[in-house]
This record gives sequence, structure tokens and C-alpha cells, in this order.
Amino acid sequence: MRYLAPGSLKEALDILRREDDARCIAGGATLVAMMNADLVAVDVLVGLGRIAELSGITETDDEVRIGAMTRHAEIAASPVLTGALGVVRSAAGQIAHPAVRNMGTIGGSICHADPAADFPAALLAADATIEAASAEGTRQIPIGEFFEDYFETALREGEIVTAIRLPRGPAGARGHHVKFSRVDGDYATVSVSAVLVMAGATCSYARIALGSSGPVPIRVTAAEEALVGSPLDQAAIAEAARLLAEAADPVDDVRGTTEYRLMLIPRLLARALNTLKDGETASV
Amino acid sequence: MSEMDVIEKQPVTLRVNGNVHELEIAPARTLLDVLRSELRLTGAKRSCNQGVCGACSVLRDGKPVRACISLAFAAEDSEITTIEGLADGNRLSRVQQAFVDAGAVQCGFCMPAMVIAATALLNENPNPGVEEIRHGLGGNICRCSGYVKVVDAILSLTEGSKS
Amino acid sequence: MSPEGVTSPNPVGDAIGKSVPRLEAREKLTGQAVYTDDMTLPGMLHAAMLGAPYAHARIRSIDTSEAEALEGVRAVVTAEDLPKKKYVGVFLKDQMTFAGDKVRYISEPIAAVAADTLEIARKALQLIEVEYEELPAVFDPEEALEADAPILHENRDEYPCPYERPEHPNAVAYTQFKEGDIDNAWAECDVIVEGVYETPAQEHMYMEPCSTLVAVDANGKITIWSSMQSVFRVQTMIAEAFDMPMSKVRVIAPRIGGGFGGKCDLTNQPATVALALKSGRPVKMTLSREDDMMMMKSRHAGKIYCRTGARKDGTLVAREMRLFLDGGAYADESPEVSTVAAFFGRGPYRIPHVNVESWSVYTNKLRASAFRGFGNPQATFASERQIDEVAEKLGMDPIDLRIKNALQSGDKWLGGQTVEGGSLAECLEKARAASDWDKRRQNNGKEVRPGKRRGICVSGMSHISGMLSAGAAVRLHEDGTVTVNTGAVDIGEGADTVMAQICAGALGLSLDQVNYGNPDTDSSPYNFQTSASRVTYMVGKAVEQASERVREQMFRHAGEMLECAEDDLELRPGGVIGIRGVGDAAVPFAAIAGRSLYASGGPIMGTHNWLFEGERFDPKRALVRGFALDGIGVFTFGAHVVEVDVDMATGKTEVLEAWCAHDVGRALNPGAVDGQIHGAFAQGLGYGLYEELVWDDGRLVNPTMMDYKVPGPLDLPYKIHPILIENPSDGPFGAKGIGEIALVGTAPAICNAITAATGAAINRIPATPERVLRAILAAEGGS
Amino acid sequence: MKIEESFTVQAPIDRVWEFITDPEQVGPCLPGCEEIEVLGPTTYKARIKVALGPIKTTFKVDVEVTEERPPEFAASVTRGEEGGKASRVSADSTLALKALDESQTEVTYASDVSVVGRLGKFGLGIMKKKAKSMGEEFAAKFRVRVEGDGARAAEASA
Repeated sequence: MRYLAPGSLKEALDILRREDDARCIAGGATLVAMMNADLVAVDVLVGLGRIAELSGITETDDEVRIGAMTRHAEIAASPVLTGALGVVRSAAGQIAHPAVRNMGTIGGSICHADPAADFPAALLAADATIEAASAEGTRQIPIGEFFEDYFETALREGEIVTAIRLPRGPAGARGHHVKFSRVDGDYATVSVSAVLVMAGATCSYARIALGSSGPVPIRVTAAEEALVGSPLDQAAIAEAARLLAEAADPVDDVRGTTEYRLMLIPRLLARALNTLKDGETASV
Repeated sequence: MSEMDVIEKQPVTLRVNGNVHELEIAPARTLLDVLRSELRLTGAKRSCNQGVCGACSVLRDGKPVRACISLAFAAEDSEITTIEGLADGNRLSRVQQAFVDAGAVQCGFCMPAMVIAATALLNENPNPGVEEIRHGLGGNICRCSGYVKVVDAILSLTEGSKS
Repeated sequence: MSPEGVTSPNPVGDAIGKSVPRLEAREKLTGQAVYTDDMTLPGMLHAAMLGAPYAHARIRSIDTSEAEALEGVRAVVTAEDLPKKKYVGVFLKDQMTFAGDKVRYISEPIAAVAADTLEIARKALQLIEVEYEELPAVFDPEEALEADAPILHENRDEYPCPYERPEHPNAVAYTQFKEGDIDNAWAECDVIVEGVYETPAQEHMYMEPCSTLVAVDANGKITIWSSMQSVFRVQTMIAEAFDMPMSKVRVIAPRIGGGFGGKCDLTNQPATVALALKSGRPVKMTLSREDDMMMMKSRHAGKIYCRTGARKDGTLVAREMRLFLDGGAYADESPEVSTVAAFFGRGPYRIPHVNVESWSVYTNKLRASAFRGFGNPQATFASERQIDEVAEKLGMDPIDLRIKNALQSGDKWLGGQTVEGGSLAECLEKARAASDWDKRRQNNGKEVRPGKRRGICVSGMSHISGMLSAGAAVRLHEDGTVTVNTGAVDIGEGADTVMAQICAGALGLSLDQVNYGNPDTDSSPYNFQTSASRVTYMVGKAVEQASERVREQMFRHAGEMLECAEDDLELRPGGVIGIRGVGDAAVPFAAIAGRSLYASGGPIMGTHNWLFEGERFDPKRALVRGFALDGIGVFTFGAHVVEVDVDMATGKTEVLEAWCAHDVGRALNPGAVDGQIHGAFAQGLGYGLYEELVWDDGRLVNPTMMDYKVPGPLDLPYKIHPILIENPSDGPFGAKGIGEIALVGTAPAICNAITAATGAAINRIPATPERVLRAILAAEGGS
Repeated sequence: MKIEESFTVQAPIDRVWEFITDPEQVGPCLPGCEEIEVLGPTTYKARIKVALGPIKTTFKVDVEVTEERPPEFAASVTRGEEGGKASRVSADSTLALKALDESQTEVTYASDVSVVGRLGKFGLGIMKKKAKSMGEEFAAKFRVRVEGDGARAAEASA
């Protein structure tokens, strides 16, 4: 195995085109853990740490752009991720433990595409767009089309995620990521990412995404429609939860049985919506 | 090893505890491997080898990271500090001394990592309360102490404890 | 009790009762402490073991030629390289270092490789060709006891076994304690509660995985450094396994990164010795976390059928209990664990009519062995859950019910042993007072925090401290300082520090005048093992008395030097002996040492060694059948009050605060005692809420720290309040052992509190959020 | 790890039996199957490529048909390994066919799979889901192959 650390995106893309068995490594936490368990071996590892243009958070009036190599800790502390984008900041702050948040990057997390991770569902709720570059040029992939199966994304051979672009979201929106796990820092048994706008006592906008509930993060527009126009009473929440649970296909493992995860969806949805409705964003 | 997969070694320069080390290693080697084997710094410990227990914590540019799931090559541009780099000769750092005085040490295997985490936490926030301390220690697993005296040790270094 | 009423001297100086930090704290906090994996020797090889892929299979053939041919491989060993028919074990000797004829659990070691690097060793493992013939397997203890169950050890009668073996070939050991007239007792009861309780296989999860370094010298003498709990157990069992004299086996203790019972007896020492002998080079084998979890040991999973009867006034009348403990593929410590479980089947209460039976059973899974509490946590979980249910049914305060039936000094334990220093009632009262119990209990079942039901409850507990034998030697140096040698291995519980304190207290020295010698079978007096909460009590007593012998020899010299009667002399702090009341008439230890070396008497050295000989079972009181151990230690008592919040939406339990009252006899180092109670409570909390090894047809599903979760800093309360009660025992300066008891009652206290909060009965641990939510819904009749 | 799935095929039971017990026909339907080699009347070898995110490996398995009651039942035992014995897989599987009517057959397959070694530690839940999705892919490909009439099916499989 060889390790290369290109200084620019262009150089990295050339390596990927030139080498047939090359793989990028960002923060490396998850990938190196799999290499330690001799689950993964590659000919060429391309370290992206030296490509300055890939990290940092910038904003314009209608968008926040997070470089793919931006670490979880920086995202969790970003004053820019407010309103609807609170869902992304709150997710970043609940990933694993402080030390892992100093290592892991948002690009690495979504490329690994583990549905139990926190960013996939949060970015789905935030309506993100994934910017990916390859030798042929740059592509914008809507988040809804990015995740395809367990650990499988729409990325093509030789493509690198360069940034995650987040629309500001509607005025007055608030976002929150509710993560339920066995112990602090464990992967979620089930997570609910929600973005909500209240017009007085009535919900006028809702984006809900489930994590750890299937091969990819789950969004059901019918469930959101069931909330919009309602005062987020028990009936509306129960109907939305039913539609979401129908679309869910959670695994059965040491973190919880399929049945228990399905039981949690309505309960955590209610917790997420009530937290947002009442204004404070306490974590679970 | 058989001919076909002779492990190619590449040069790497690591800055650890203020010393510069020029090494030739196989790229798949982790920072923890290199610290413990080549550099004989055995204060960082291998326990889970998956980055979930914290026993391998070191500071990278002042922030705690997991050496067992960091490639040695990925540390090339950073300043690495291990537990051996915190004391000044045999004068303990104030965090190390607070751990002694609070009676926080039992088997000691997780203690280097606890000191690393506590040092970084106090550098960032000199006056953490109990909850901030417990969050700062998140992911540093100890099986002997139940964490009570570890939190006390850190608390003893904050203003709160002086009153 | 200790031999012939050997009384403790009055301590001199301030070493006794002082919260001294670990003597080796600086070394551990600077990363200089040397654990086995930190060590290297010139020419050292690295090693790993190959585990079997089947739960039960005959080994047809093993071909290691391809592995041996791999460049960098120096030795490959299998059962062929071991002395034939050399079975090892604790009581029932049924295990070989490598499976020879049959494999009996997935990952059972069948071969090991030593090579220049660990990577080469691991690669070579995959080149070993093994041909198996699969056999049907059994994974449940009760199924394993059925007539047609697959038999794990057909050659069982070939194994040396000191006790009468149960009839069924899969039964490892059976014990029964019977007192009073159980059959007619139920008629006297106004309330009878009955239930089935399940406890998990818990993983020790010591932070330092098992690690062993072995070197062989030119005379064939083996030196072993290893992460272990007894240098003498390793020496004995290695000599036995390799058919060698113990004089050719030296075992030295480096720093140990936690044990909790999982490093009792043998772990990976035999495989490493085999490789060192075959390669002729030093070999180090440090297990990966996964290999450690899949190949080594766990706590016995238990299924407990329990029944308790009481009268309206709260008097406990009858207790019936049957325990089935899952022993895994080899006996190891199973016989003692199941008999200790039965021994605690009645609990620390006066119950006249009792019938307790326990089985430890072979299954095609990981060996179950010693783990902090040793069978008592399993029995106590069922017993304390039922005591609480009786209180609930009678509408009595659960603490009052326990106090009413609590054993007192002079009462008899199950089997007839006399209880000295019975203090359960005192522990319960102190825990009640400290927790403001009556006030907090009014919140039971209420949502103090939105969506979370509050509950506070209690458990009583007991354990033993002592067992078998220990020795100590104290030597006076020429400058008046001393060195203490014992065989006690400090696995993190603080033995090094407490032994030095006892010696300092007995000789009036300061701690830096006392050197604690590292356990080494070449130079240390014998000690059985660091287990059974016995080191402070047993080894501490030996150190105290050995120090007394030194004092006596010094007093003889001082009497002559100061020309006075020995009775007029007194020890003064700092290593001085003087005439009582005559300030300036004194001689320093150094002067006495000099005189002894160069003028009269010879070097001053004190030793003491003893065996704990407790009271035997009383056949008039109790029918004791099967494998049972009596006189295994003095009794210790404790009580925990625990307050929880249960999240009604998810079933997740948050332990808010805990009050842990324990009768420690005398706290020689209060800080260290607190640390043991904090740690035992945390490990008991993990046992009660989070931890469970899960198998899928014999394959361990969660053999990693990613999937098997132990409590982290945010998963347990910061407010764990030890309450130390001191009724001096006959131990060193009155001390008793505290190592295990604070774990024993933690899980039942938490589950009692969950029931107090939600009304849902929790009879299976760990009480995961899923199990609690289902119990809540069942209690509310919901779906 | 127990897996059980069933699907219906618009073809008579005898035809389904004939296809499903012929390795040459079944092989191409198995997702990732790169090679099937018939060793004997009831034994054959297969090489199946499996990818689970960054993990890419090839399983080399030996399959032995242990029981056959045409046209409704077959049982087989599979033993093999992947990544040069990095993990060992064993599976006891059964196949049951039920004629719903003369032109429709229900196929039910059940398997008790054990994976031991490096993959065994990866995550039971996800492996079960992966096996399920491979099963669905097999069913789809098999249906296309069997439901086409004899001639066209033969060409399609070339």
C-alpha cells in the first residue's frame, strides 16, 4: 500500500484517475478502524488533509457551504449554522465523543454512508446538496439521491466530495437532531432530524428525516404534509409517525430489535417536534 | 513475507513532544503503532483498537485524538504530544499532580488518556463544571474508578473548588 | 477468624486510616508504568492464536506446514507440542492449552504462531489447514442437562476431580443447602412471591487485554511476565500443564491493567510458553480485544427460579431457589462459582426454611469463570428483587422489612457458620439516613422531570472476605528502612499501597521508609490469589504479624542497648524505639540494624504465614449435598439506596444518585475504599443496565468495545456516596475486604428503583431500554 | 443468522424445479456469482463476489445437495471461506417449491448462515439485510430466466 498526500484538488483527482485501486482518506477514523480489523485493504490511500480548499465553513445570504474536510468539532461549534441549519450543528455535536469529533470530517462521514451515522439524516432534513468533483468536472447531487444503500452512494469512480451546500431554509425555521442511543457516544438506535416552522400555533413547514431506520436516511413527504397545517397535536404527530414507520426498515442488532426501533419512531418524533415547537433545543 | 506483497516503506517525519523523528514505515501503520514500537513511547495504550475507548489518546495540535485509528502519515503536519511530553522532568504537570492528590489512580491503564483529555479540556475551558468535565471526558473509558475521583481531580483545578 | 486470636498491635504514626494515593501514582500518570505489552526483550517474537470456527467439532487433522514455511514464522504449536493428557483446571481438571481431539466453542484456541512481527503471525494463522467433523452443539444450560443433549466431554471420567461428580455428563457441579422444613413452611406464609430471574454473561472488559511475555534460559528455566491475578497460580498451573518442576518456572508481576476475576488462574500464558519452548526465543503474545473477548472468559449467565414466603408482619419464613449457571465449554472456576451462588441463596436474612440448589453446566460457549462477586451477584439479584416484592405486597417499607429480618452477630449463616460482626441493619439505617429516604420516597412514580418517572429503592447485600492462605516477609535494612515482600499481585485495587501502610503502621514508619517488593515467585512468600476480597484481610494480616516479629527482635536489641526491660519500651514515629516516659532515651532502627548485622543476633527479618480455617458446616442444622466449601471467609455486609429517572417514552433508565453503606471493619485507606466502592458500583450498574454478551448459535455477536458497551463518564451518576461503617474485625488493624461486595447488590437496587418508579417488574438484566419499555407497557396493559 | 424468503414464479413447478436445480441456470442469477463449477451429481463449487461499502471480497464455497424430493424440496450444505480464510462461512439451506396452480409456483428458500472470522465481527444486522437484498436480486433474475419460454430463455442467458 502507498500513501499520497496531494496539496491540491486537481492533483488528488489526477491520482484517482491514474490509479485503479485508490481510495481517499479524510479524517480516517472509520476507515482506519476497518483496516485495523483487516476488513479493507487498498493499493493507494490518498490523504486529503493537505488540500486547504476542501475545509472551512463559508456563507452567503441564501446558503452555507461546508468544505468536505471540515471536522465535526468545527461544525458543532459553528455560529453560522442557525435556524433550520441548527439540525446539522446539533447532529455534529452528538457524533461519538470529543476526540472523534476532532478527527472525523463531514465529507468522510457521508462517503462512508452508514445509515446509523448522524450526518446522513440531518443533511436530508436540511435539504443539502453534495458538490462532487472529478477529472471531468463538478457535479451537484441533491441529498435525496446521494445515499443508495448501506455504505453505497451515487459517487462515481474517481469522484471526490468537495463541499456540502446547505440552503438557509425558510424564515423562522428551527432545526434539531434527536438521537437515542444505548450509552453516550454510541451509534443511534434511532434518530429523528427535524426542521420546523410555526406560524402562530400552526405548523407551516416541516422536514423530517429518520436515521438508523433503513439502508438510507428516510424522508416521507406525505408524513410532512400530515404535519403542515396542524397544531402538531397528537393526532397529526401519530399520523406522520405511522407513515414514517411504514417506510422504515430498521435492522435487528445489539442496539435494538426491529420492533423496538419501530416503537421509538413515534415517540422520538413527538420529542423532536415538541422540543422545536417549544423553542428550546434540549438534547435527548 | 512472500515476495508478491513486499510492504513498501515510505519516509515520514513526525514531531512528537518537541522532537523530530525521520522514519521509514509502511503507510498502513497507525500513529499508535509507531509511537509504541519505533519511538518506544508506551504511555499511549492499545485497548479496543477501534477508537471507542480512548486509551490511545494523544494531543494533535493541542486537541485529543485517537492514535489507534490515526495513520502515522496523517500526523505528519501536526505537533503530537503524548503523556510522556506533559511532565517537566520529574515535576508533574498540574493536571497530573491533581490526579495524584485526588486519589484518582487505580490500575492506571486508562490514566495517561484521562490526563490528556483533562489537559485539553482545561486548556479550552479553565473553569468547567461537573457536567462539562464529564462531557469533556466522554469516550475515555475506565473500568476501575467509576470516574468520580477523576472528575474530582479536574474540579480541584477550577476556581469553583477554591471557594 | 484469624488464628488463635492473634490481636492487632496499636498502630504508631499516621499511616493507618490515611487516604494515601497509590504509591505508584506518579509512574502511572506519566506513562512510565510498565505493563506487559510495553515490555520487549532482545530477539523477541510476536504471537497470536488461531480460534476454531465451529462450536462443537472433532479435529480430524491439522496441517501447519504452509504456515511454518511463511517467511518470518519461527514456531507453530498445536496440541501435538504439549505433554499428552496433561489437563489443567482449578478443581475439575478438564482443559488442554490447545484443543486436541475436539473443539467445544467457536474461537477455542487450536494453534498459535510466533513470528518476527504480529502481522506475519496473523497471516500465518490463515495458512493452517484444519479438517473438522462437525458435531451437534448445545447453548442453553437447561437444554444441556436433558437426556438427549450433545455431550461435550465424553471422556469426563478421565479428568481428575476432587468432588463427587453429578450424574449428567454435562453437569460440572451440583450443590444443595437445605434447612428447616421447607415442604410445610409455605402453609405458614401469608404472602408468597415466585419468579424466574435471568442474568447475563458479563464481560470483565479490563482495559488491558491479556498479555504474556515468556523467556527460556539456557537451563530450560522459564520466566513469565504476564497480566494476571496470581504469580503462584500461574506458576503452579504452568508447571502442571507442561509437566515441569515449579523450580523451573519463575513468574514476575509487571503492572496489571485490571482483572476483576478474568485474569485469575491461566489466560494466554500456556500458549506463549509453548511457543517460547519451541522457538527457543522470547515470545510476547498480547491478545487483540476481539480475541480476548472471544477466547478468554466471562461471568456465568444465570437462570434463577426463586420463591419467597413471609407472614403478614413481615417475618420471612421460606426461601426456595434453583440456579442454573452457564459454565461454557470448560469447568475453570464453575464448581466454586455455583457453590458460592447457592451459599448466598438465602441472603443476609434469618429465614428458617430454606432449600437452595445450584448447577453449573457445560455448553458450547466461551468459558465462564471468576468475576467480581463469584456467583453471589446472580443469587442476590433474584433474592433482593423478591424481598422487595414481598415488601410491596405487604405494604411495608422495604428497608424496614430488611432490618426486621437482618442477620445479627451470633446468628448462623446458611449451612451453620456463625456470623461475627453482623451489621446489615446498621448499613440499612445509615443508607436510609444519608439518602433522606422518607422524603425522597414520596416522589416514587411521579414525573419530577417531564416525561421521566422518579423512583428510589434499596438492596441489602453480603459477601465473604478471606479464603485459603498467604504469607509475608519484612526485612530491616541497615539504614533502618524496611522492605515488605508478599505474593499479592496489585491488579489496580491498591494492594501495594495498603500492604505498605500496614507495615508502616505496625512499625511506626513513614511510607517512604517502607519499600513494597514486586511479586516474584523466586523471592516472594506464597499468596493464593488476588480474588475473593481477600488480600487486605489475609495478606494484610500476614504483613501486620511479620512486622510484629521484626518489632519484637528490635525490642530485644533496644532493651540491651538502653539497659531496660522490653516492657518499658515504646515505638516512636519515624523508626525510633525509646523508653516510655524518658524522652531522650531512644535508639533509631538504623543503630539496631547495625548492631544486629555486625555485633549480635544477625539480620532482622520477620515472617508470618497462615491459612484461613473457618467454621465447618453444622450437619445438625443443615443438609449440605454435592460440592460445597465451608469456612471460606468472614462475612461483610452492605446496603445500597439508588434513585433513578425512567424515560417513559424510550424505557431508558438514568441513575441519578446512589448511597452505598458498607461495614469495612476498619478503612486502612478511606480514599482507596471509596475508589473500590465507586468502581464496583459502576461495574454493577453496567451489569444491571447495559452489559450482555450476545450469541447467535454459538457465535459471539458483540465481541468488540463498539458493540459491547461498558458505562462511560456520562452513563452513571457522579454522586455515588460511599458510607463507611467501621466495626473492627480480627483482620489487620480491624480491616475486612471490600473488593466485591459493592457490585453484588447494585443491579437489584437499580431494578427495584425502576419498579418503584414505573410499577413494572424487571426480572431480567441488563434492564435495557427495550426491556423496560416492554415491561412498562405490559404493566399498563398496553401494547 | 436465519434468513427466510419466498417469491412466486409464473411457471409450472416442474419447469421451476428443472431450472433451480441446474447450477448452469442458477449461477448467473446469483448476484456477484463469477463462476460455478459442477463437480458431481450433487456437488459444485462457486465463486461469489460480495461488496459491502469499502469491503470487497470473494467467497469460494463448496455446495453439496444433501436431499432432493423432486419437484418440491431440496436441502444443501454450503461450506467455504473468503479473503484467504480471513473468514469462514457455513450455511444449511432448504428450498421448497409449491405449485399454486399449474402455471404458478411459490419458491421458499431458508438458510441458517454462520460467518466466523473477520466478517463475522462486522455486524449481524447489516449482513442480514445484505443477504435479503441479494435474495431479492436473485428472485428477480431467476423469474426473468424461467418465465421466458424455453427458446428465448436459453438465448437470454447466453
